[in-house]
Amino acid sequence: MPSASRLDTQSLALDLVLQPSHLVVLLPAAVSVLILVLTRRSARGAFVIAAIGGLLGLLAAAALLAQQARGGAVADPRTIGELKVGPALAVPLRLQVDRLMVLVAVAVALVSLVVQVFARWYLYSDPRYRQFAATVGLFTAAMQLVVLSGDVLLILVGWELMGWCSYLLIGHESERAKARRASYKAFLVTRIADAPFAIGLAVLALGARSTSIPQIVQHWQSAAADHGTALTAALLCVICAVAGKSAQVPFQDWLPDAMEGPTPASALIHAATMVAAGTVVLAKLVALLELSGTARVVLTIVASVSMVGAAVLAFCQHDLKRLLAWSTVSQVGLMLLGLAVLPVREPADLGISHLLSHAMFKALLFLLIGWLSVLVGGTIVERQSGALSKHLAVRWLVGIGLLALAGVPPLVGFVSKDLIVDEAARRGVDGDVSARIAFVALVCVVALTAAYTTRMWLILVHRTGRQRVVVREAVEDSYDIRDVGIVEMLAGSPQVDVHGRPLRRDEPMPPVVDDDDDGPLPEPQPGAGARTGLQLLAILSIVGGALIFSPMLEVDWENANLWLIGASLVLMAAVALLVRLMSIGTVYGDAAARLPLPLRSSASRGFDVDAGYVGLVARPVVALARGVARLEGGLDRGVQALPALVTRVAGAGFRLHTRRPTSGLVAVALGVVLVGLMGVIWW
Amino acid sequence: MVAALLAAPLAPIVAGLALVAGDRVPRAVSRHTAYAVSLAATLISLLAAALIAYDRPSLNRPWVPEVGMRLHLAVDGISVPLLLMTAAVGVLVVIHARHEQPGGGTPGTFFGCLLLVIGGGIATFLVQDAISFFLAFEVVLVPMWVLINRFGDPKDASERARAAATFVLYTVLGSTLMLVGILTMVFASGTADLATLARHPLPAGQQTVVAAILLIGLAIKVPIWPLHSWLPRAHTIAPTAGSMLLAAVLLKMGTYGIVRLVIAPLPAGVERLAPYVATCAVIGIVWGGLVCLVERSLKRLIAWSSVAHMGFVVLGLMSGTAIGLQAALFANIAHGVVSALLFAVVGGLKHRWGGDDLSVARRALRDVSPRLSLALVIGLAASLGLPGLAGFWGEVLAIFGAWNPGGDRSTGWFRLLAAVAAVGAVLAAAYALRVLRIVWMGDADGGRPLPPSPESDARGGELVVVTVLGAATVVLGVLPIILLNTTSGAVDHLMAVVGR
Amino acid sequence: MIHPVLPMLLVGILFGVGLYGVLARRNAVLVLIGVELMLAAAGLLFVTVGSLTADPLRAGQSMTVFIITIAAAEIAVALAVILAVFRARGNIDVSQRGSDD
Amino acid sequence: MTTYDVLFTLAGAISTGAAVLAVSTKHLVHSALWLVVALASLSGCYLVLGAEFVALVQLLVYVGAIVVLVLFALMLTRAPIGRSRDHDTPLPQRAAALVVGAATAALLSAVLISAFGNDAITVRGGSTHVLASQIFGTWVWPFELLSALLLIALVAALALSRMPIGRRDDSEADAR
Repeated sequence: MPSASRLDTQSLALDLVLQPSHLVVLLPAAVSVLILVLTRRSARGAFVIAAIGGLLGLLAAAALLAQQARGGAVADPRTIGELKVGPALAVPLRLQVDRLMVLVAVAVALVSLVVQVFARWYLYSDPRYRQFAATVGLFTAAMQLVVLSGDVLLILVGWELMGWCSYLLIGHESERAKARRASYKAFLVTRIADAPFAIGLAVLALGARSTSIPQIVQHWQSAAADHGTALTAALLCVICAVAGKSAQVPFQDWLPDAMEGPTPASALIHAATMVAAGTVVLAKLVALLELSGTARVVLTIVASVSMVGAAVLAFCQHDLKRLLAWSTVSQVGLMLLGLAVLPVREPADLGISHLLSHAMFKALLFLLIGWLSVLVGGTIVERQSGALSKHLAVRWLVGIGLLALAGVPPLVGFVSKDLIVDEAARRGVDGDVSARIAFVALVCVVALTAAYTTRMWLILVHRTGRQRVVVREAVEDSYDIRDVGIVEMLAGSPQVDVHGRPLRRDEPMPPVVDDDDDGPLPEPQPGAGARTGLQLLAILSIVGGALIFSPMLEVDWENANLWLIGASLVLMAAVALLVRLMSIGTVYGDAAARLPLPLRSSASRGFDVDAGYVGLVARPVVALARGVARLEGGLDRGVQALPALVTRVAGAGFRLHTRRPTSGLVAVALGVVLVGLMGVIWW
Repeated sequence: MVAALLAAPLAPIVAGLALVAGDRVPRAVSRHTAYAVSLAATLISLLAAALIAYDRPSLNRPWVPEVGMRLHLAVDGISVPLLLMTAAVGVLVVIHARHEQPGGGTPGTFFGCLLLVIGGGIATFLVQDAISFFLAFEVVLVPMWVLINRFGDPKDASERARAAATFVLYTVLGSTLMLVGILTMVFASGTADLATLARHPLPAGQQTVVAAILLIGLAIKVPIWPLHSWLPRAHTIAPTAGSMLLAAVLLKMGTYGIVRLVIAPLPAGVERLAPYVATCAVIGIVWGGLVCLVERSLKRLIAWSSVAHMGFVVLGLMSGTAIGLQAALFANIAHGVVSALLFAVVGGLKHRWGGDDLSVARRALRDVSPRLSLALVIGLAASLGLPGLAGFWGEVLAIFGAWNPGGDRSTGWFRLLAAVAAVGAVLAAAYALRVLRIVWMGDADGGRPLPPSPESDARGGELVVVTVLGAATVVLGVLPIILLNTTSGAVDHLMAVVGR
Repeated sequence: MIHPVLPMLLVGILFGVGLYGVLARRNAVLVLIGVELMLAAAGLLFVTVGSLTADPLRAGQSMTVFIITIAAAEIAVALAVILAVFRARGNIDVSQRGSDD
Repeated sequence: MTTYDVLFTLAGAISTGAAVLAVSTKHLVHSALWLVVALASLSGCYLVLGAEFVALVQLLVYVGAIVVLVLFALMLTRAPIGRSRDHDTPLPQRAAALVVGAATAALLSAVLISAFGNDAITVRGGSTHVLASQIFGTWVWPFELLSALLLIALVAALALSRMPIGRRDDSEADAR
């Protein structure tokens, strides 16, 4: 590897030892290491390192994008060198740079930078800001490693590292029991889903006698005919792990609980990186996915069910952050469908395009919710109601975010979602069953997404003629907040009005004149950097759609099905109108208030799937563990009793010998006879 | 540098004997002189080990011709990492022993016993002769017994005596079985040299019997599932330094014994017994994981976790492939470093809390002592197999190795074992996070994080030990090629010899 | 002409009965009777072999004579011992636990 | 079945029956008397086998001296005259003894019979004259030794009988 760094201006090819792809992965990791090592106490020092590192990471990603656009990027740069594990398996541990992954890398770097900057303002008074910044850095490095990895083991490394960082981020405020439980649950659920991942990757790698992804894809493409079942089994294992990490149906309940973490963390985890990692891995293996029909059907079913279920749950959530979390589950289901409905030999552009757009607007929404929660001191409907009517600065940003989420043209959300709907329709028409299921689910999701986005908008802009109860506790999002779950609030805790009188359930909360507002308090504003970041995200959410025209994404947008687009727009308008009608006359402009209370309380607990997890998995395993511990106790006592047993036997032997001479004589005579007999027999 | 070959094992052994003998002189050896002598001895042996690792000298001279025993000291790819780790852990243990000196005996005896165990370990990894291997193997027994019996947990003497007795009974049973195996092998093939033993093996039937005897003997040492109940009992009672040595040196001698005495000379025997031993190992993984879920004493929990980790090592050994063997050797070293780190941290916590019962409410370690808590997090993360730390590569490669077992082992059965091992790794995550949740995150409900209290944080000797071991865990995790490349040559040679 | 089965059978039976006598009796003298039977059986074996095979030295018969003489000496000493024991302990029960007299 | 067989069977049957009774009888003295019958019939067997001298010696020494001595011993140890149960070992032990005895008998006779085969052999008793010359020819040294043995036995028996065992009890009694 010639160390001389010659910059080939035409293709920007750098045959330096350190390629831009290395920098993209190493810079965020360097951020976390430097923060841990250099800054003892000062949050400022940590922020400086984090900001600079994030910026450089973004620049490196941009350089990589430029290189890729010019066609000069090194396709498979080396990392720590090849692992020698014997002849049966080659482990090159190389990265892999292709156009789709470079785009994802840029998106991740951008979102990570915005989150780092926002977190500085958001967690300004948090004594653990240093650990937060370091963990976000490590998180970004792990995601970049998964995105750019060309080796199955490197994917596994990035995959597990991301799970660990999400454990640390969710458990950031470990003083709160809910946060501790949420982080424990998040890591365990994803780790259980990851158990088959190692097996699936083992099957793929050992089949191809190498862990490098291009070689695996090439081997299994040629060997798919006779090893179909092995390929399907391996893909099902990978899909199980993807379902775990992307919170799809069987493993979806860890994501809403992960809202216990600080909002910038949720933004990073649920918008750009962790949940999207599943789509990235499947995009790398999309050539194999197309070969195995059963795997595609399973993926379609899992994605569709979780998409529709999550959308319904999103509509009924009482906490807006959880609404966004369930919306993420639904959107990731959409991405996975983007991969599942691909025709053979097509690259994974559809899924990745939706991933990019989702990263933009969902990060924007999460950060805005964080900002609003600081303004109004909470994210539940009661607090957030009418927040935008009071804080106009945030209004148009949230507007753009929600429109993009709903998929209103020309925003980026509409572009990527519509492409997937078109593809599903086209495949459905020419007879693909799974595409038909996908299309039906997509139609429902288009409607439901419009529903919950409109609902959220109406809550936020809700303005009532009378004054409103404004509880002004300007405090960080989660420390002193009495984050009262809906169940306690609605189901039974005594409702007390401001003057301490017990409130009867049916009579609405009496309006209290907001008279103690002595002049406008300076509304807490995120720093200039954070605001520019948000505005950048907003702009990208608007113009992002143009990306499909660029050569980086090969999407046939020309022959889009106009009729289909028109029909979906009409559907969305109708649903929005319906939600608007439902929200008239409700106290907080919440359309979901019309829904029956038991449905809403169980929806806030994710239809009690958590109790299912505990009942099905946690309790039996702990019971088995206690059984094994008792067994171990028995084994231990048995071992302790052994010496006593031996001494007892010895005592018995001694007594037998000295009891009475005559009996001894008989024994001796018998012995002699036996010896004689043996002598006779063997002689 | 043949002198280095002799210096590495003899320095600690001679110093250890001197210290133990020094106690009998009317005026017992003071703590400082004992520490100084033992630090010097371990540093010399570390230096000698480094020299040996560098230019790999060899010494081969007849010792007891009647038995065919030769003083044959040499190293190869497999024993160099173990040698370096033992010497390094030896230095760290001595530093830590100064920091946390348990009562119940004079410092001279304490340091002397530590040195003898270290010397025994180093000698075991240097020796290339079966019978002198057994001798070195046995040097470790008595000092370890003294460490457990005299310097153990001061609270209850009866438990100490019982734990020490169980330890000795188990180990002696194992050693006698091993001796029987070694002698049958040596007298059947006429030579005691490990290399030549490997080259012309015995007939298949005899191999299986001898392999069975040796495997049972060594299974007690490793420990493998049904013969493991001495380990938790010994670890709970042993002093911190004793536990670190027990985990980082004694357990490695068991697995090293399996590689040298069983896998190399008795390939056909191992191939026939592999499914049963692998099954016991995987049961050990799940069994250890489950017990850790409900274990209340922290130190016992860490002991159980090493039973689970050694299960992965044995699974790798029994898979009979190059991947499996490399995975086993890597996991072996990784477990040595990680469990030494964990025992240092947990020993420190037990020393500070005056007990290690997890059900007792304590302040969140995360805020109270940040440095110690970082070490605990690194240790537990490595034990749950987090990539980027030492534990990951061993486990993943073991599962890869077990997926396509070598020779005519039944592939279906080993694939089932690999799947169960993967589930076992999830159990590792469950109990590691249980400990983190109880100890690291504490059990406050709401309110602000607590201010750190520097006096209860790691300082001085303990900080040095914890930092070095933590750094080693991270380096092994990030750059596994350091270890895998050194062992790959010897492993390919071994597989060639075995696969013939 | 005699079938050797008969004497051999007699020898075996006598020896077995003698052994039973030794093992089944508690009185020392009766034990001695058992011993006498066993010695007699041995003598018979000697004579039988001596007379059924060419025995120029008459070894069989002279050996029997010697056995009888030794038996006499042995019984004398044995009975003397028994009487001494009887005088010391008052009974000659063989199956009593050997007290440490 | 030759005449020898018939005679030998007759004598053998008597001696076997007598031996069994000598061993199992409840009467102490009867046991000694049955021993006399057994040994006498045994000397008959010797006659059938052509060993007249041995038969006579057997009759004289064994029956005459030894059994008489045994009778004396029984009298001196005040053996009960009538049926007495206390000189037999408990049933399990007797059963065990029976088993051992039968096993020994079976083993011994099986070995001997297999050694000698079953075809009839001429009995070559031979005259006492030859026996006498042999005893005092080739066997003269054992013969002389035997006489010394008898003397020693005599002296030993005398010494034993005069040992102060009884008085030692009295001295013990005084000492207490």
